[in-house]
Amino acid sequence: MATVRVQREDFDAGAEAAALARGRADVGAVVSFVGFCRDDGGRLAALELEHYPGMAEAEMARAAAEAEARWPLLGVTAIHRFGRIAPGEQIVLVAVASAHRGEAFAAAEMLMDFLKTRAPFWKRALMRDGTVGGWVEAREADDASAARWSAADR
Amino acid sequence: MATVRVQREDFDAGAEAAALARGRADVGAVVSFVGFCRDDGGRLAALELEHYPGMAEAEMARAAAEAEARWPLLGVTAIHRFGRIAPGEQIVLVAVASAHRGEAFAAAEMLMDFLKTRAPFWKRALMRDGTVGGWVEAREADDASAARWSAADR
Amino acid sequence: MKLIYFAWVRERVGKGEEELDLPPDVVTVGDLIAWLASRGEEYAYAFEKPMAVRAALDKVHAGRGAAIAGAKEVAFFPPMTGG
Amino acid sequence: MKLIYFAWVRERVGKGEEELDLPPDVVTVGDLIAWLASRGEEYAYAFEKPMAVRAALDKVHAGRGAAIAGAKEVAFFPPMTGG
Repeated sequence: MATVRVQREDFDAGAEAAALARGRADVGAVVSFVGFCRDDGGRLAALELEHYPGMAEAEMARAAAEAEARWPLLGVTAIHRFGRIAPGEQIVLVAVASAHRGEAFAAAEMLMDFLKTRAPFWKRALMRDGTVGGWVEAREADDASAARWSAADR
Repeated sequence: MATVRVQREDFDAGAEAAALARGRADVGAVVSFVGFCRDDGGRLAALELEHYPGMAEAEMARAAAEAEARWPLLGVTAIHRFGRIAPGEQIVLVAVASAHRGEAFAAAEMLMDFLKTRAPFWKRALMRDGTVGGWVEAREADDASAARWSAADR
Repeated sequence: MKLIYFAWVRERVGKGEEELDLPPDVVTVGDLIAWLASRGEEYAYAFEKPMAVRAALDKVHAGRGAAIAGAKEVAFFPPMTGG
Repeated sequence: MKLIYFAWVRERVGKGEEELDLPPDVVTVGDLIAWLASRGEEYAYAFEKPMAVRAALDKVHAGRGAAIAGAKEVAFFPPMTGG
């Protein structure tokens, strides 16, 4: 049921979210999340996103399947871009439809936590001064956030 | 900073959410919620939404101000419709922009909880068989959900 | 004092708003509800379960103990069901 | 066995992928990391902090104890930073 895409091109977040509810009257809530490239106080020229083709889609689909097994969802869309992404541009979309808002919020947040910590994407910073910044380091806060959804918390 | 609107007309949820990030590179996350009219298993012809003009806008603005005081938000938009709304149509939008996703998710969820329990709107069900269904009753679950954000939980 | 009613409170009272002169011993929102409930069948019906009715003073939620002096309008309505 | 490297693991190893014949005593992901780290400077550098490197067998995350027998490709990469 979930739609998962990994692509270089930008996406229309509003259209993707709206498509989850279009033509049906059982959807009461659509929660969508869009992640953007920030400019790091003006120092960042762009992010270069590397990914593991095949595994990226598979991990996103696995995360969507886990969310669908956990909550009564009516639609899930997850899109992640790769390649060069400039400040202000969209990087990732997660949109979830359900009858009631609680599960849509929870599922969208879980999907983002899983995407951050399990989907094989790596960001490198390209700086305005022409230097290649380092690879972005994983944040412990993201692991902690993802751990909230472990079986023990159910 | 928050944009609050109470209107009879539909709204473009995607455009409202996108506007929060447009032309700036400090926004890392936009979470948006859209609430839709469900058809109650096919029995509902429409909802008729009554509101308290003036107070509805004021309560939505107060909720936005509380969210802005609590998290470092970069933009908040809340739109609530009134009048007759058919199944499948949009009722309410909350969109929140911030640097990081955690506060955008939390603020959007708090805004919806506050909007549900504090903003003066009342729904009446108009049924397909021509009868006027009763006024929709407030759900204890919504009060419980709103109570999560009380000062004691901070 | 301007009184405004919404949703089923409005339907039970039979009007959306009215201007009423309040007796001097009506000091709080709770006093006002008790006084209104004594004014006739339609009001008694609207306020038959007093805790099911919420109040606002000049468009701000108000509890039963809130003093109504100085308010321009008092509104009564059921628990909210928007969103 | 096809080995694939991503991000700074790829940069340190100096290549994106390679085919290697593994000795028979390399049974688990952990064995493979230890064996790779002994193959030269670039590998030693890539795996100098073994716990900083994650692994996947045929595009599924795998722990250190996972058996690599039967896998078509093994990937090594840093903790993920997408989203």
